[in-house]
Amino acid sequence: MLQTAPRSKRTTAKKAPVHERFREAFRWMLLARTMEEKLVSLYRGGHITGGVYIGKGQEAISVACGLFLEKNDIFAPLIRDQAGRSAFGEPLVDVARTYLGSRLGPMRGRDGNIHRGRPSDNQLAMISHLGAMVSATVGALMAKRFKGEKKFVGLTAIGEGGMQTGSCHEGMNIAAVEQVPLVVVAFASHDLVERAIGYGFEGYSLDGTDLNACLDVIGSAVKRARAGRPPQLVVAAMLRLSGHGEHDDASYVTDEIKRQPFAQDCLKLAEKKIVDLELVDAETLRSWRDDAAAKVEEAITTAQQDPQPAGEKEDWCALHTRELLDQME
Amino acid sequence: MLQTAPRSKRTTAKKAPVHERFREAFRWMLLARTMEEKLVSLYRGGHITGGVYIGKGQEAISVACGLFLEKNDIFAPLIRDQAGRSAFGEPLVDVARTYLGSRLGPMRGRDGNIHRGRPSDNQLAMISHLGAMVSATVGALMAKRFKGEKKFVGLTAIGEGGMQTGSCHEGMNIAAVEQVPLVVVAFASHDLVERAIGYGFEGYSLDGTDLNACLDVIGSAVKRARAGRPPQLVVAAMLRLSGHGEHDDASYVTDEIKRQPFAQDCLKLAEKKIVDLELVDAETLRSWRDDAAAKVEEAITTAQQDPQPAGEKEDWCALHTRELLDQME
Amino acid sequence: MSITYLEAIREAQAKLLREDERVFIYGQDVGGTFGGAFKATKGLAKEFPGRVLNTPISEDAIVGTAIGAALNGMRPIVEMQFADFSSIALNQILNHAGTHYWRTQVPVPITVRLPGGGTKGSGPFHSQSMESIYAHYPGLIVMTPATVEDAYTMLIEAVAIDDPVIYCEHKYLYYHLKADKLPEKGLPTGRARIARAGRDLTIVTYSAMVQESLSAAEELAREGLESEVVDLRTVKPLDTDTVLASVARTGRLLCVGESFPWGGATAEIIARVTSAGFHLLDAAPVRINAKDTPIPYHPNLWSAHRPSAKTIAAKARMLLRE
Amino acid sequence: MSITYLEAIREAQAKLLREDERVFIYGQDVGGTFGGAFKATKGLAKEFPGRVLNTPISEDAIVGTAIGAALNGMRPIVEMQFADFSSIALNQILNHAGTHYWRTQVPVPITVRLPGGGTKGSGPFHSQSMESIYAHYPGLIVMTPATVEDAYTMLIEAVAIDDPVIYCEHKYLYYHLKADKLPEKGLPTGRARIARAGRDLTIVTYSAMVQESLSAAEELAREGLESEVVDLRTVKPLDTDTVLASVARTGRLLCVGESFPWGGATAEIIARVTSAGFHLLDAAPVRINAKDTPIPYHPNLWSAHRPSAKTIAAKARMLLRE
Ligand SMILES: Cc1ncc(C[n+]2csc(CCOP(=O)(O)OP(=O)(O)O)c2C)c(N)n1
Ligand SMILES: Cc1ncc(C[n+]2csc(CCOP(=O)(O)OP(=O)(O)O)c2C)c(N)n1
Ligand SMILES: [Mg+2]
Ligand SMILES: [Mg+2]
Repeated sequence: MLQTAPRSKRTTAKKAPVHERFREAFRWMLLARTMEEKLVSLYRGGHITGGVYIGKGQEAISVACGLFLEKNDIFAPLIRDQAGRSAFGEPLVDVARTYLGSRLGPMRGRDGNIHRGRPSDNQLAMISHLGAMVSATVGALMAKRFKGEKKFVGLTAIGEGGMQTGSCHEGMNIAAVEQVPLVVVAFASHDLVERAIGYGFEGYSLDGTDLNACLDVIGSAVKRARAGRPPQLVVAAMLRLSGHGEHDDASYVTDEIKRQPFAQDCLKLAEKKIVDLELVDAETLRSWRDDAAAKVEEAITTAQQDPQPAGEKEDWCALHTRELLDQME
Repeated sequence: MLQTAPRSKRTTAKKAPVHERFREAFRWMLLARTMEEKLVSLYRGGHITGGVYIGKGQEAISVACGLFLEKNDIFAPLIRDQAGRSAFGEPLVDVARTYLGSRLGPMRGRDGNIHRGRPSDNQLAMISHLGAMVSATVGALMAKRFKGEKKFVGLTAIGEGGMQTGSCHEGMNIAAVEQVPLVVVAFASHDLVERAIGYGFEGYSLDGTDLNACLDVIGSAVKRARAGRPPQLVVAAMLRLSGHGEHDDASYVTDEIKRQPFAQDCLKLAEKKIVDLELVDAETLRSWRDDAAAKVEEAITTAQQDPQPAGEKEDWCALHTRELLDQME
Repeated sequence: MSITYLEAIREAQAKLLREDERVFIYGQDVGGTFGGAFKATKGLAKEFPGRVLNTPISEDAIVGTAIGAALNGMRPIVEMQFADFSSIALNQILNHAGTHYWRTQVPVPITVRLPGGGTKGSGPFHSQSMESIYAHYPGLIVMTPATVEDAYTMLIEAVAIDDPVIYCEHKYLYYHLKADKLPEKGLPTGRARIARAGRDLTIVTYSAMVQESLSAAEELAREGLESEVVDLRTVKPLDTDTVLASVARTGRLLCVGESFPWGGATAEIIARVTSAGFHLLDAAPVRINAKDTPIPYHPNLWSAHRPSAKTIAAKARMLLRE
Repeated sequence: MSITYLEAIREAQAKLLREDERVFIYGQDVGGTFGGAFKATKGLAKEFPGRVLNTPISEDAIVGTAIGAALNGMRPIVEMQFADFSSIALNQILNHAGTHYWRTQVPVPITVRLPGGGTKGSGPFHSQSMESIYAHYPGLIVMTPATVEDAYTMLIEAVAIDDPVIYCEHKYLYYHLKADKLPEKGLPTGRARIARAGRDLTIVTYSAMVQESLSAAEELAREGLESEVVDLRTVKPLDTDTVLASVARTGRLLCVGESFPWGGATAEIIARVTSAGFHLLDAAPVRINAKDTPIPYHPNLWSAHRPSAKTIAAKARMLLRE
């Protein structure tokens, strides 16, 4: 069942028809990049507590993760999924509020940075432990099946590091056992797609720097899952163009690696395509950029003016069933 | 790197030359079967506390697991590895003593049944949690490499159920990362050999009812690992010819399954081959049987006369460094 | 009619499946004819097709899946084959289920059934009592039913609760305990029960140790010593008030638990009573736990490893002499 | 010269690698130029080629591998990237390493380094103190060094010990604590240290809470209240004698821990002191722990969640008023 689509090279991709959602996708990528650059600058200025973890270089694949999902689908994004989160419908202010610890954000200062979500809106809130979200996504899909819903899918992202966890393995295996409509998208510089066959997934690999390929392959994986095919694994090769977090200068990435094709910046490549193929004019492109900057500015400003949580006022109750709170003192 | 040797069918195997260690292997199988039948009868008679877990139907593959290992190799047997354990050198009295809770056994009544081993003699003592022994075997091999030993291998067994554990996944993956000379033998009725490729193992599948095939394939996997090839995965198809434990009557195994070729009794098949090919005469065969019965009798009798542990006399110290024992009272 | 602790668990699950379509059962072999390692789900798969699901041997993913399903409106009941194997699911339980409500305001109504506690011949990996690990972490309810009635009503209650519940069922009680019939309703969750009234000494305990303590109490009663036995029912929340009220009556506290001696429920009870009710105590509090080694396989060792009516009574006598 | 707690850990590992060929270091990114998430192994891979090994993200297998290596003569030091991720390795630690010696008589000399404890902005999954879970189970030594000197000597000692050692290093102390030089030898393992002498009250604590308690003690001293601060150093074994001796001097006990409030080290200390030294106490024992919720991300919440010099001092005043 393994479908190892040959990595779509940029040359061929140029000739492939431009995906109908290319422009839309590009705008989400732009928004994500702009937002994350802003977060980095806030971090450098000492305005963010804890880490900042960005998806620079992974926006093409990430946006494709969010773009083809409907409101009722399940999305379990991971560390580097700003673009996908936005495309799926996460309000930008959620990002700002979570990073800045606002009391009004979805995590209300209790959790930070990438550890956010709105599970009631089908955006699962990742825990740090890599791999753990795979089975949670499977469970969400099983629930939908129990409830008689139709035509839904779930998508979760994982890095190649995360794929080595037992949790990811068990989650993928259980997806195959339950034959739920799951798409697993792996951000990986190695070709881990061979794992698909061992799990009974359908597998694809692709060039994660090529937005068109990302849209094609992930779009079709989502479609296949929705149509009732076995679980899908998409492995996208690309290089993270930043450190693990902003505390990490990524000095371990050698110049030789940086010269590799997979080390190119997907956003620049997408923009080049827009320009080369005259998909939009320079004026529009500029307005998109301005728009992204304005949205980011607004989100950040809002979050900066929000109230911060305070220890004395906090509700220290980890249970929904308040009356079951253990009275310790 | 996946080498899916076609399942050696019995017909072809008949024609294949008889493995030079066929007779020796058969005797270990016979010993294991005899021992386990005795254990079952003791269990039924109420003489064994806890469970009895036997390897009926898996002796061919199990014996091959133990037979090609040298004293200095590492063997991490699992639940149904009586034949392999004996072939590797476990004294039969260890089995009896552990099942009967003797104070003189390797576990001295502290642990029972299959949870036994002599780690100092390179027989790891399994914990129940499936998959956990894979990485432990990897670690043992890394230690040997650190110490400059040469030409060693490690072998561990796992069921198809156990292969779904995260622990097994992590362990196999880490074996590939470290390129240790590990052989993983999976007792499975499905063909899980495709997993090999995803881990970078070399993989083989075979008919686990066919002793000759087991000796050929596992023998050569051990040889390849020893020679520095990547880790090896051997998947042997067969049916467990008993319940999970003796408390389980295996009533869920349908007659249809029982009629399948993989449901045949490897011991009977091996014996048939011995008879058909006149590998030994009837007299010798009978003497082997008698010898096995005598050995079992002796082991059981010894263990039955052994002292049992007593709570008041027990050394309740879980630490080797006695002076670090927490003085709780 | 007579119904065992194990049957009560099965009946509770049958009732839940019958009355609440959000409920499903998820675990290794639960849907087979065997009905799980202990037959606690026997027949349920047939009676409720598609709602009693076998899983691979993947405890982490089993709980992860249950979490995802619970977030989407279901009420999964997870069966661990043995409590001891929940060590593999620990991360999902503590760090995913346990943190979820506080982090997101969305609760995770899963119930994880842990067949735990020692029985003879079960050894180090099929005997553990893990309540103290789960109770230590925030966000979980930890139930430890000690009677057939509680086994039944508390499991029903567990599924009704919006928060994750660790339901510690004791394997030793499976067949040993019997009741005439199952009650409609039990005490509220979080409320301890006076299992036996007495004026001389308070024994606070839970799960299988309630039975041992009651036996000890009877033995002591024959000597004229009247012990009050408090069955905590849930170790988290822990009903400090009921415990304190009892200690106020007796002036003496003995805590009995089956898990390992460092930390855990008995330490927690003593810490609470001595902090909040120091003046109520006429003597130093005492605890008995299992020994600080793995749980032994051999029956001789096992019965010495765990507290028993005999050792409880002996400690009680010492305490009463003080 | 001035050396931090983190540097002491690095130095100890360098010394161990230098002097004992059985030692190797095993963990995520430990061998990269980064030197692990906190640079505790920075430069070691270069200095000791082949002995500082990067692993996949596979905590279970990392510890399993270490166990196998230890059984074959090595002395692995495992670095967890954060203590919180050891939840994935818990089964190997508790059920494999922890049971091994008792089951087989063959010890498992592994050291597992757990960078734990809260720092601001780290949130629920990068802040945990897990000593109480590991101490609850048999077969493990649990170290909780609170000073630069102890960080150094205890890590060296950990590797020398034949049993598995959980070495809980506190991330908050990494840069905050400095010493002039590293000692040759520390106190014996298992011996608590009187970090500050005082006659009015005994504060028993460990890890980063030693510093908070010392600050509280200074604050109290300015008010004329003299606290004795006992640094446990290892929570298992727990040096009851030293604690009791201190309580005998002061008559008052305050226990301070950073982990969750149910069970755990503070409950254990109170249980021991009240059981063995009831008559020594002039007032009810008191404890302070973190709150019973996940550890919050926001600095405002985090600093309210954990005990601090201020809240410790406040509790101490209350206790002294009794
Ligand atoms: C179980 C677990 N162990 C360790 C970590 C710490 N950690 C966070 S991100 C990361 C690297 C992840 O690598 P990969 O999955 O390839 O994703 P990338 O960061 O490259 O996008 C690690 C080790 C974790 N989150 N979970
Ligand atoms: C992690 C874990 N979960 C559950 C169990 C309980 N258990 C013991 S044997 C077994 C079935 C094993 O199946 P398989 O690996 O196929 O081996 P087989 O018994 O078929 O030989 C299970 C579930 C266990 N030992 N470990
Ligand atoms: Mg990566
Ligand atoms: Mg099987």
